[in-house]
Amino acid sequence: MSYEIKLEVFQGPLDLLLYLIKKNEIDIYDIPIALITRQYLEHLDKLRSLNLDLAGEYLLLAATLIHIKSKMLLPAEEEPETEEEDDPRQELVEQLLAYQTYKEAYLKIAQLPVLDKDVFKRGNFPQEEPGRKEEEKIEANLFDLIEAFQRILSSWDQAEIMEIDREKINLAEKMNEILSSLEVKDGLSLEELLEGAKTRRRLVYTFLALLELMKQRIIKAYQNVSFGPIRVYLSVA
Amino acid sequence: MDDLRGIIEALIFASDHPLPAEKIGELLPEATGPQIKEALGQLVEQYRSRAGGLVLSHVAGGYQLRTKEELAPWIVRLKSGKPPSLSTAALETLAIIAYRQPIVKGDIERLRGVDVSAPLKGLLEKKLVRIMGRKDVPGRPIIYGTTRRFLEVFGLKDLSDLPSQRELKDLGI
Amino acid sequence: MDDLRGIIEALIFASDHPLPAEKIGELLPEATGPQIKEALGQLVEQYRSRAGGLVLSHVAGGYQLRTKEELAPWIVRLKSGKPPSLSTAALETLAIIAYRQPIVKGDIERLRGVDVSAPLKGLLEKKLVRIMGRKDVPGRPIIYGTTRRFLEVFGLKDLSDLPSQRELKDLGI
Repeated sequence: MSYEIKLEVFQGPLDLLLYLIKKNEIDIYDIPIALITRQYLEHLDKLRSLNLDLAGEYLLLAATLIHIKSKMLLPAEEEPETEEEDDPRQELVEQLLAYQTYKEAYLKIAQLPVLDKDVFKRGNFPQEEPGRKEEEKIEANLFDLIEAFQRILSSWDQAEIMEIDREKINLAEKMNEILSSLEVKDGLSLEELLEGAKTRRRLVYTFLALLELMKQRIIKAYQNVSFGPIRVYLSVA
Repeated sequence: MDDLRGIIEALIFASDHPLPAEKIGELLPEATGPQIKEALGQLVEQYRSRAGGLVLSHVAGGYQLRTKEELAPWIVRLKSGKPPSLSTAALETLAIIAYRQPIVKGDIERLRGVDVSAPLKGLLEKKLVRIMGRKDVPGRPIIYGTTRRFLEVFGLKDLSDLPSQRELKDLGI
Repeated sequence: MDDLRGIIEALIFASDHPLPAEKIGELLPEATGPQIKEALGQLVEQYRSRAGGLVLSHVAGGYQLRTKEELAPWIVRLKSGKPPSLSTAALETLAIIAYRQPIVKGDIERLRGVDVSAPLKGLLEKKLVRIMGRKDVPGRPIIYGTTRRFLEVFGLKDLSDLPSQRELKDLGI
């Protein structure tokens, strides 16, 4: 059967290209681009004729190959300097070499004995747990935290969910900071609060954070005399 | 089947429960009952005579490797140093506080859909969360936020290190 | 402290994860570092020479008792459920992260030539890969690296124990 190439056999366009280079016993540093491009496109056609969805990456590499081919067809300029010019294949070759190296690394890793498959550790039987110490260490993982958050979001009405974008987190950071300063000092002037904000961005965030805290009625701002300094206090001391 | 004893030892070691001789027989149809019994006897004897830190005991109808009883004081030292992990409830509560701070308890509960008193108390005790003040609205609810220790535990420089919604989407989480 | 070797053996056995020599030192202030090192060496040698079903391996920066690799066919019968397996895509992604860490997602994708969201998520879930922070460049992308668990699962002492690390470095990629 000539159509026995399955897309899932290849780990992407680079993998397919590497396969073609090996099959044709081609020197990776001197790829006959016309031949390889033809074979690559033929493979894509076969895959398509099998009604397999081609990932965009495969088509992108096809475009790259055609581009290189057209560049190589351009007549060479007369000046000898052009000899020094970059080979249009160079970038692709470097990419292929890097990929090949990691493919080998992957094969080496794939050969290592794997825990719970090739080797096993002591069975997980219950053991007595003595009491814990006071200021204990906590085993935590950022991914667990994110995952927990996503779990909640997915169970909640999407309309209710505010976008957690960069800005929102930055704002939370700033609000946290302001409240911390207000804990140690009873009342801060606007100048004091803005002191640390060296960049325009930080200045804006500090303002936004102050407004948000006021809106939420967590802090209050006072001005003793008109045009006097504005001071910020915790709403509930 | 030249190393029956080794195979049985590995099986007992890897098992989550005391392993009965009959179960070993089922796993090793290549060996006869008497062969297995004999190998087990030799193993028990080997562990007894070699004066190491482990014993092969016959408990709960099966065989199990255990640390010697007199070594318990050292094992206790090992186990007491083991860092506890956070429960799902605590982790979810912490995640909401981290991303939505400053936040009041009512809002956390609205998001989680359940009472969060217990996990919140635990997080406060672990110093991952702190009271940041009160909101000047009826009931004057307490507002919560994360601590410096929270950043340390999760290896974050500051809160802006938390992955954003877009980045989470990117990972397909 | 007449039986240092026995105590150390029991500690390693009782520990859920590979036990580092330094940790043993902390647990046994009665013994000196060189004494512990010597006892560990003797234990490793003892397991090697006694031809049982177990080996004492040096993995993930610590010591762990494990079943011998050639006994896997029998242990698999004991363990119900299928053994953990990683897809080729996941393993390729893992290999790139292992050799190139800390690395951002974009760079992994440039090397593999395909999107890595799905395998990356799987690796994070399996705790083989972790978020290490953010790169200090515009956009502050998340950087990834391997975990201690990765070393434990693949039986590596540390990252320098990765196969042909040197060859890859020499290529300067």
